Amino acid sequence: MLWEAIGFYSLALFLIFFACQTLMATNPIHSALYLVLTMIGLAGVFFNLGAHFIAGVQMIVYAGAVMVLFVMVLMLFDLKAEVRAFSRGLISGGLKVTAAAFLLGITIGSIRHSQLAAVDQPAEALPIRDFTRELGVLLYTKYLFAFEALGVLLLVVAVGVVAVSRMKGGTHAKH
Amino acid sequence: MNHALLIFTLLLAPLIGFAINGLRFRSQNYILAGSIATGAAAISFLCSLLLFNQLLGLPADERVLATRFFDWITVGQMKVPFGFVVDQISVVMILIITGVGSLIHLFSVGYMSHDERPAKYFAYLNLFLFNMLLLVLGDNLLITFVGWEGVGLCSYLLIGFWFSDPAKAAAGMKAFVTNRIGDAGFLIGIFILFFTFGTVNFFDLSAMMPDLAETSWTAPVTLACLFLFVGATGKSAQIPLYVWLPDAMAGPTPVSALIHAATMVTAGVYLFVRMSSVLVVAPLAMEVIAWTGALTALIAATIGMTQWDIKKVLAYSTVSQLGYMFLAVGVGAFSAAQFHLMTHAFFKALMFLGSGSVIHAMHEEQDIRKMGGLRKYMPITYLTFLMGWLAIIGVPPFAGFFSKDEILWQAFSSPHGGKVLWFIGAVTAVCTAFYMTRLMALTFWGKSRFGHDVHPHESPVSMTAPLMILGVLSVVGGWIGIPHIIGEVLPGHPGNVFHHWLEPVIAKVEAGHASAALEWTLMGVSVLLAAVAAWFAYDSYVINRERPANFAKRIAPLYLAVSNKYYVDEFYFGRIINPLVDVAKGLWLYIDVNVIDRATYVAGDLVSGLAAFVKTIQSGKTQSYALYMTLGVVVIVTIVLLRG
Amino acid sequence: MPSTDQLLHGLLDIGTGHYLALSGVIFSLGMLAVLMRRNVIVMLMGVELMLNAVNLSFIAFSREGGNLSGHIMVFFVMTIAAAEAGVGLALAVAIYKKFHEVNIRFFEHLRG
Amino acid sequence: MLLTTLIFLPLLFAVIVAFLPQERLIRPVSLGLGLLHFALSLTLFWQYDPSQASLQLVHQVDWIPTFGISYFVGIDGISFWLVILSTFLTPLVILASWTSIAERIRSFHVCLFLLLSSMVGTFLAMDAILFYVFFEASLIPMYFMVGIWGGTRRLYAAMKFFIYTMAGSLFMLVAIIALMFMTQQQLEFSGTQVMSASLLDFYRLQIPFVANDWLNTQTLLFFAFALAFAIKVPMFPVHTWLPDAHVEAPTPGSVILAAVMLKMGTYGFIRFVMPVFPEASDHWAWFFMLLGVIGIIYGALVAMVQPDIKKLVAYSSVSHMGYVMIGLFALNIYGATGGLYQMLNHGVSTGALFLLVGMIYERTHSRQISDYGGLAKVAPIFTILFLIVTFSSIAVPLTNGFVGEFLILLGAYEAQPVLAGFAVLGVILGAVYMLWAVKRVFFGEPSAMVRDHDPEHMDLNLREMIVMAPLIILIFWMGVFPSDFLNWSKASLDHLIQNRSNYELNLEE
Amino acid sequence: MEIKFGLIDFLLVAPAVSLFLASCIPLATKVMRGNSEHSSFYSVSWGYIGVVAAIIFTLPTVGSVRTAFEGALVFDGISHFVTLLILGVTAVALTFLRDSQSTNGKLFSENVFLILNAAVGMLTMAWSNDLIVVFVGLELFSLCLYMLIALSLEDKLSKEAAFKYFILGSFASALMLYGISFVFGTVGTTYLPDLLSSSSRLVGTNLLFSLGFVLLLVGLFFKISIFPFHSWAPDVYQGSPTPLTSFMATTVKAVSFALLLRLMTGDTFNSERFFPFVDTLQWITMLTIVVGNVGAFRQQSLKRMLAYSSIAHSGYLMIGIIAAGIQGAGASMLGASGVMFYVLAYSVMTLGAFGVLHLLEPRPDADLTVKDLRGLGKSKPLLALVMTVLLLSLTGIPPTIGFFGKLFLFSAAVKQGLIWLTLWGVVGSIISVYYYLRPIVAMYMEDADESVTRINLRSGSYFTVAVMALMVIVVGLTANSIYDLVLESVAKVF
Repeated sequence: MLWEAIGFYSLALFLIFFACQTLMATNPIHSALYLVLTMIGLAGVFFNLGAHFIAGVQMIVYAGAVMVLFVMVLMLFDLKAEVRAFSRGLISGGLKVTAAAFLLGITIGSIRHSQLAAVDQPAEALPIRDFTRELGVLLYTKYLFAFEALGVLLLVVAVGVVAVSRMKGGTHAKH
Repeated sequence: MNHALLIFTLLLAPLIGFAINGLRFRSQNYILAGSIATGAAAISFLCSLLLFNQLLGLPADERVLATRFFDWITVGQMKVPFGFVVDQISVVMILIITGVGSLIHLFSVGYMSHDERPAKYFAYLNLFLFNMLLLVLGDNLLITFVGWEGVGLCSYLLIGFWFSDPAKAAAGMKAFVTNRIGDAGFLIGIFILFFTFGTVNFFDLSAMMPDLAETSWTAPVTLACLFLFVGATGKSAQIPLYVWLPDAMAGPTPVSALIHAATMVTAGVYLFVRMSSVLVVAPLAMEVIAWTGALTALIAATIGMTQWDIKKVLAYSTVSQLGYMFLAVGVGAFSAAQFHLMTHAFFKALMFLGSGSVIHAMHEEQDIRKMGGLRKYMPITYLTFLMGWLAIIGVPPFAGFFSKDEILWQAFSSPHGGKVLWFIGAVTAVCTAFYMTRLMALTFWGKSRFGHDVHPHESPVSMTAPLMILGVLSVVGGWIGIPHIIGEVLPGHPGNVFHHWLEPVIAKVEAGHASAALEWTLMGVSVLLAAVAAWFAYDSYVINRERPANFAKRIAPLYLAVSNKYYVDEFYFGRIINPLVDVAKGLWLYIDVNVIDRATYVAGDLVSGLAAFVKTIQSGKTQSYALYMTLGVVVIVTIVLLRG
Repeated sequence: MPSTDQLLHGLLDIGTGHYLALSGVIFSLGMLAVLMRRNVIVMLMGVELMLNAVNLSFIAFSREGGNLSGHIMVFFVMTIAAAEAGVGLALAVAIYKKFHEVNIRFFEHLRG
Repeated sequence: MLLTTLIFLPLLFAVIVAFLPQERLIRPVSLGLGLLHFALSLTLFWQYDPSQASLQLVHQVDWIPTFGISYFVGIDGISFWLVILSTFLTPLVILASWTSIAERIRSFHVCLFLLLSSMVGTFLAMDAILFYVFFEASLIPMYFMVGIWGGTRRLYAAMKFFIYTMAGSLFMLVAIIALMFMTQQQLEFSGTQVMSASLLDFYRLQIPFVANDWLNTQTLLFFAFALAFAIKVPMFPVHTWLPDAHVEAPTPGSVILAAVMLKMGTYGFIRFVMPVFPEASDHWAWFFMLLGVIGIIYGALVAMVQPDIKKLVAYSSVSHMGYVMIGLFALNIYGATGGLYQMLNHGVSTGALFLLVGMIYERTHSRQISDYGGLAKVAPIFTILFLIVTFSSIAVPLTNGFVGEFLILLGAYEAQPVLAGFAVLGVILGAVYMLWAVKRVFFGEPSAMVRDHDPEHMDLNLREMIVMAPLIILIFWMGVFPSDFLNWSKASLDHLIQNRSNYELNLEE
Repeated sequence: MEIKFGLIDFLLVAPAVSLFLASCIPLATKVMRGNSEHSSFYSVSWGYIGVVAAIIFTLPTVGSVRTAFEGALVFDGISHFVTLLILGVTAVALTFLRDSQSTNGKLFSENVFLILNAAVGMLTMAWSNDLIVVFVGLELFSLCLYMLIALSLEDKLSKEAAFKYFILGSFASALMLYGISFVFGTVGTTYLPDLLSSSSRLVGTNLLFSLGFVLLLVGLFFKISIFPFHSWAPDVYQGSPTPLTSFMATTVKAVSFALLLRLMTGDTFNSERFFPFVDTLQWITMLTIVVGNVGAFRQQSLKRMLAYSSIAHSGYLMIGIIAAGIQGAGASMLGASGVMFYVLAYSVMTLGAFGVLHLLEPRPDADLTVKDLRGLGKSKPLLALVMTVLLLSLTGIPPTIGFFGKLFLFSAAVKQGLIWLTLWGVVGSIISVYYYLRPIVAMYMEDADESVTRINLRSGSYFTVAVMALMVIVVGLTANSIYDLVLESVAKVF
C-alpha cells in the first residue's frame, strides 16, 4: 500500500509539476517540451492503472507524433519567449483562476461523495484480463462503425489539413 | 282624407322641397327655389288645417290622430316606431310651424333675392320645417329627439349660411355645440325614463305616471325631468345655455324669425307641455324650471335694454319671453305656456321679419343707432312692427297681453308659484316695455341718423304681405285665450277657448285660490308699469336723448356688465372652453406623446440598451468566451450539486 | 472530524478517487492554459492537456468498474485528440500566414 | 363552400393581378374582381337565414387533428355585416385609389386582395387558431401598404403598427393554446379527437374563476385575449399606434384600417372574450367601460387640438371605438346591438372621412388644418359630402351614427349610469372637434393655399362622387331603416346576450 | 467470439457509406487529373449522387425501429427524421457551395469532400446510441466544419472564425468528454438506454453523475449555442462563408437537438434532486431567448443578425426540450414532436434566408448589411419576395411554417405548465419583429443605392431559395401531415 502510494504521489507530483510548467512557461517551445514530459508521465500512470496498451499508444501517439507536430509548427513560426504570454486583467484573470479552482473543488468534492459504478468483480482481478484482445474485439464488433468513422475522420483531417495549409489566400490571390 | 296620408304629406312636402332644392343647390333662380319651398310649406300648412279640421270633428276626449309608418329602432324593450300623433297640443304647434313657416318662406323669397345660393337656403329652410314637424308630431321621446337634433342641425346650417364670414360660421358652431350639451342631457333623461317605465312613448309614459308626486331630488322622474330640462335649456336658450341665441342672429333674418323666435326655440316649452303629466309628478323639477325661467326672463330683458343691434335686442327679447314660458311651465300653467308660445310666435316672427325688412332696406345695417325715423320710409313695416310692439309690451287687447298676463297671474297664484316669481315676471315686463319702446324709438321714430348714401325703401309685396298677416295675428291671436275674468265682462262672455282646447291633454294642476279682485289689480299694475316704462323709454330716446348716456355713465360698472351680457360668454370661454382646449393639448402632448409613447420608447430603449450590453460582452475575445462557458458551467453545476 | 490516522489512511490508500483527483487537477490546469495563455499553440496544448486528463479519468473509472468501454473511449479520444491537434496546428499555420501573429488577441475582428 | 370561396377567391385575384400582362389593365381588372367578390358576398343575403341564431353555411375540414385544429368557417349574425363591410369597401377603395396610388400599382392591388382575404377570413373563422392565422396574416399586407405607399414617417408608423399589434396577439396565442388544452381536460370528444380549437368548444368550457383574485385562470386568459383585442381596437392607453398608422397610411390603407381592421378587435371581444369568459367579463366589465369612456373623452379632446386633419380623424376613431367598447361591455342587448351597429357605422363614416380627406389631400398635398379655409366656396360638393359624413360621425339622428350611439349609451346607462353620464360628454365633444375642424377647413374666406389651386379641379370629379355615393346612401339608409340591418344580427345577438354565461352556438341543421 | 451483426447492419449504415464514397470521387478525380480541379458541376454532381443514394438507402428503413452493431447505433423515428433532414440540407448546401464566390474556387472538391463527410459525422451522431459513437460523430463533423470555414476564399475573417470555433469547440468537447467520463464512471456504461434507465436513480444519489450529466449537456449546449455557451455563434456565423453558415446553423442544431431529445427520453428530469437543474435550464432558456433576440436587435450585418436570431431560435427549441424532458408519456411527446417540427421549420427558414444572402454577396468578403438590401423589392422583386416570406416565417407570422413551429412548441410548453417560459418566448418573438422587419423595410420601403442591382443571380441557388420560400408556406399550410409524421416517429421513441 505504501509503495503504491509512493508511486502514485511521485507520478502525480511529476505530472502536476510539468503540467504547471506547460502552463507557466513563457516560451512555447518550453511549453511543448513540458507537455511531452506530462504525457510521458501520464503514460506511466496508465501503466500503473493496468492499461498497458493504452499506455503504449499514449507514448507513441502523443509523446511521439503529436508533440513532434507541435514542435515543428512552433519551429515554423520561429517564436521566441513571449512578453505577454498571459491574458491580462486582474478581474478576468482572478475569475478564470477562481472558476477553474472552483470547478476542480466541485469535482473533487463530488468524487468524494459519490458512489462509483457498481463493481462486478474485484479490482484485483482486472490485470489478468487481456485488455488488448478484448479491446480489439469490441472495436471490430460493437464499435465497428465508430471505428470506421474514426478512419474517415483521419482521412478527412489529412485531406483537410493539406487543403488548409495549401491555401494561398482569397480571391485576391493570383491564379 | 285619411289622416295618416295627411300626416305623411305634411311631413314629406318639406322633405321633397328640400330634396329638389338641395339637388339644384347651385341654382340662383330665387323665384323658382322660393316657389318650390314656399309651396312645400304651404302644402304642409294646408295639411295642418285639414288635420285641425278633422280633430275638430272628434269628441274632445278623443282628439288623437295617430299613425305609425315603420319601426325605426327595435331592440329589446326599446321599440321606437316612426309614429306620429296629431292631438290638441301638436296641432297647435303644426299650425304655428307651417303657418308662420309659410309666411316666412314667402318673406324669404324677397329677402334672399340678392343672395348667391337661394336654392340652398330654401332647401335648408324646408329641411328645418321637416325636422320641426318631426319634433312636434313624434309620438315618443326619441322621434322628438330626432327632430330636436334635426332642427339644431338646420339651425347650424342656417346660422352659418354665410360661411365666408368666420364669425358667422363660429356662431353656427356655437349654436350647435351648445344645443348638443342640452341634447346630451335630453338623452340621459330619455334613458332614465326608459329604464324606469320601459317605454319612451308620451302617452304610455303619461299613463304610467305614479299618482303621488316625488319628493326626492334623485327620484327617477324628477331626475329625468331635470335632465330633459337641461335639453330644453339648450334648445330654448335658458340659463345657462342661452348664449348661443344672440349669436345665432348671424343667420339670415327670416331664419331668426322662423327658427330663433317662432318655432325651434319653443321646442323646450312644447316638450314640457307634452310631458306635463310627467312633470307634475316632479314638483322639485318644476320649481327649478320656474326659477330658471324667471331668472332667464329677467336677465335677458336687462341685457336687451343695452343692446344696439336690432336683431340682438330681439334675440334677448326672445330669450326673455322664453323665460316667461318656462316660468309658466314651472308653475304648472301649461296651457298658458303654450298660449304664450303661440302669441309669441306671431309677434316675435313679425318683429323679426320687420327687422329683416328694415335691414334689407338699410343695406344690411343692423345698428339701431344708425337708423331712426324709418316710419316715413317704410310705412307698412312700421305699422306691422308697431302691432308687434304693442303685443309684446302687453297692451290690451293685443295678443301678448292675454298670454303674458295669464302667466303672471298663474305665477302669482299657482301653488307652485309665488309672489317673488310674480315680481320677477313683472319687473321683466317693465324691462320688456322699456327696451322694446327703445327699439321702436331708435328705429322708426325720431330723426333719421343714417348716411346719405342709404336710401331706405319699403320692401316688396312678397315681404310685406307676411308682415301684414302676422300683424293681424298679433292683434287677434290672443283673443282665443281671453282670461276668465275678462271674458266675464266682455259681451258674449268669450271663454278661454285655448285653455279648453288643451285641457284634455295636459295635466291638471290645482288652481290657485285668489280673488278676482286681486287678479284685476295685478293685471292693472303690470299694464300700468309697462305703460310707464314705455313712456319713459320714449321720453329718453326720442325727447331727452342725452339722458340714457348720462344715466349709463352714472351706473357705469353695472351698465358695462349688462351691456357686456354679464360677461357670461367671456366666462364660458375663459373658464371652460379655453382651459378645456389647454387640457386637450396637454393630454395630447403629455399623455400621448410623453407618457404612452414614451413608455413604448422606454421599452424599445431598454431592449436597445440590453443590445448594447450584449454587444459589449460579445467582445470578440476567444478567451472571454471560454470564460463565459466556464462560468456557466460553474454556476449550473453549483446550483445542481448544492441545491439538489 | 476524522482522526489523523483516518486521514493518513485516506491519503495512503490509493484508490480510483486519487486518480480522479489527479485528472481533475490536470484538467483544470489545461483549462487555465486555454483560458489564460495568449499563444494559440499553447492554448492548443491546454486542450490536449484537458483531453489527457479525461483519458486518465476514463482509465481510472474503467479499472474501478472493470469495464472496457473506458478503454475504447480512450482509444478514440486519443485518435481524435491527435487529429484535433493536426487540425489545430493547420489552422494555426493558416492564420499565421494571414495575420503573421499567433497571439489570440489579434483575432478579435469578429465582435459585437 | 360559399364562405370558403369568399375567403380564398381574393387570393386567386391576387395571383391574377400579379400576372396581368399590362399595367394599365390592373386597375379596371381589380375593380371588376372586387365588384365580383362583392356581388358574390351579396349572395349571403339569400343563403343566410337571419331568423336562426345558429352558425350557418358552415364548412369544416380537419386541419391539424392532433390539436383539434380545423379549418372551420361559419357565419352568424355577428359576423354577417362585417363580412359584407369588408367586401363592400374593397372595390370602393380600388376606385378611390385610381389616381392617388401612382407607383407599384400591381403590388398595391395584390396587397389589397391579400388584405381582403385575411379580413374576410378573420370574420368567418370559427376555429381559434384559424382566426389567429387570419388575424395575424392581415398585418402583413397592411404593413406593406403603410410602409410602401405611406407618408414621410411611414417606416416608423408601419413598424409601430406591426409591433404593437403583434405584441398583443402573441399573448392571445398562448391563451388560445391554454384553452385548447382545457378542452382536452373538460370535454368529451367523439372518435380520435382529444382536444379542440373550435370556438364552439371553447364556449362549452367552464373556466375556473375567482372573483376577487387576480391570478386565476379565467382572469388571466381573459386579459390575454383582451390585451390583443384592446390593442387592435384600439383602446386607451394602447391606442398610440393608431394615429401614426392612420396618418402615414395612404388613403386606401387608412380606410381599410379604420373601417375593417379596427373591427377585428371589437369583433374579437364579442366573439371570444364575452362568451368564452363570461364571469371575467362580468367582473371586469366596469374596467373596460371605464377605459372605453376614457377613450371616448380622451380621443375627442385630443382630436380637438390636432393640427393635422387626418390625425384628427384618427383620434376620432379612438373616441368612436370607445363607444363600441362601452356598448359591448354593457353586456346587455342594447349595448351589444349598438356596439355592433356602431362598428358598421364607424366603418362607413370614418371610411368615408378618410376617403374625403384623401381626395382633398390629393389636390392640395396638405393635411394641415391651418392651411385650409373657405374650401366650401371652391368645392361645394366636397363640402356637402364632408358635412354629411361629419353629421354621421357626430351621430346626428337619421344618420347611421345616431342609432349606434343611442343604443350604446342606452345600454351603458343600464349597466353603469355614471359612466354613461361621462360617455354622453363624448357626444358633445364629438360635435366640438368635428365642427371646429369643419369650420376651419371649409368656412371663412378661402385661404392662400386654397386660392393657389385651380378652382376648376378643386371639387370632386365624377369618379370620386361615385366612390362616395354608396357611402352616403348607406349613411342615411342605416340611419333611417336600421332594422334592415339589425334584423340580420338580431337573433344571434339576442342569443348571445341571453345565454352568455353558458353560451352555445349550434350549427345550422 | 460471436459476431452479433450481419449484412443488415451494413445496409442500415449505407447512407453514410454512400456519402463517404461519393465524397471521395471528386477528390480522387482531382488527384488523378494532376491536382487540377474538375468542373464544379462534376464535383457537386457526385455530391448529389451521394445524397440521393443515401436517401434511397434511408427510405426503406423509415417507419421501423432497428438497432445495429449490437445496439451502438439506433434507427428510430428521430434518427430517420434527422437523417433525411441532414441529407436534404446537405443537398441544398452543396448547391449554395457551388454558387458561392467564397467556396467555389480551386479547392472546391475539397469543400465537397469535407461537407459530405461532415454529413457523415452528423449521421453518425444522429444514429448513435452510445456515447462513444456520439463523440466520434460529433468530432467528425466538427473537424470538417472547422476546416471548411478555414477553406473559405475570404481572407481573414474566415480564418479567425475557424480558429475561434476550433478553440472553443475543442474546449467544449473536452468539457463534454469529461462529463461523459463521469457518467461512464458512475453508470458503468456508455450505452444510452442503460444509462438513461438508471439516470433518474443516480441523479438523486450520485453527485458525480449529476456533474457528468450536466457537463455532457453543456457540450451539446455549446453546439446549439445556448446561453452562456453561445458566444462563438455570432462570430463564427459571420466569419464563415455563407453557404457553410447555412449548413452548420441548421444541421448541427438538428443533430444536437436530436441527441438532446434522446437524453430526455429517460425520466432524469423527474427526479426531485434534478429540479434545480430544470429550473436552471428554464432560466438559461429564457436568457438564451433574450440574448439572442436582443443581440440581433441592433445588428447591421445581416449574417450576424441571423446568427443571433438563430441563438434565439435555439432558445425556443429549448422550451420544447424542457417540455419533452419533464413528466411522462403524452405530454413530453408533444414537446419532442414540437422540437422536431421546429427543427425542420427552422432549417428551411434559415437555409433560405442565408441562401438569399449568399446570392446577394458580390464578393467573398462581402458582409451584407441591412442597407445593402435597399431597393431590392424593385430590382429583384422575386428574390425580395422570397426573403420577405422567409423573414416573416422566422418572425412567426401565420400561415408560414415558422408560426406553426412556434404553435407546436408553445402548445407543448403550455401543456406542461411552462407558462412563464412560454411568455418569455412570446416576449422574444415580439422583440424579433423589429429586427426581422428591418430588412423588409429596406427592401421595399427604402430607395436603392446602386450596389445590389449588378449581381447576377446563380440559377441553382435562386431556384433553391425560391423552393424554400414555397416550402415555408406550403409546409406551413399542410403542417398537420408533416407534424403527424413527426409525432409518429417520435412516438416510437418516447
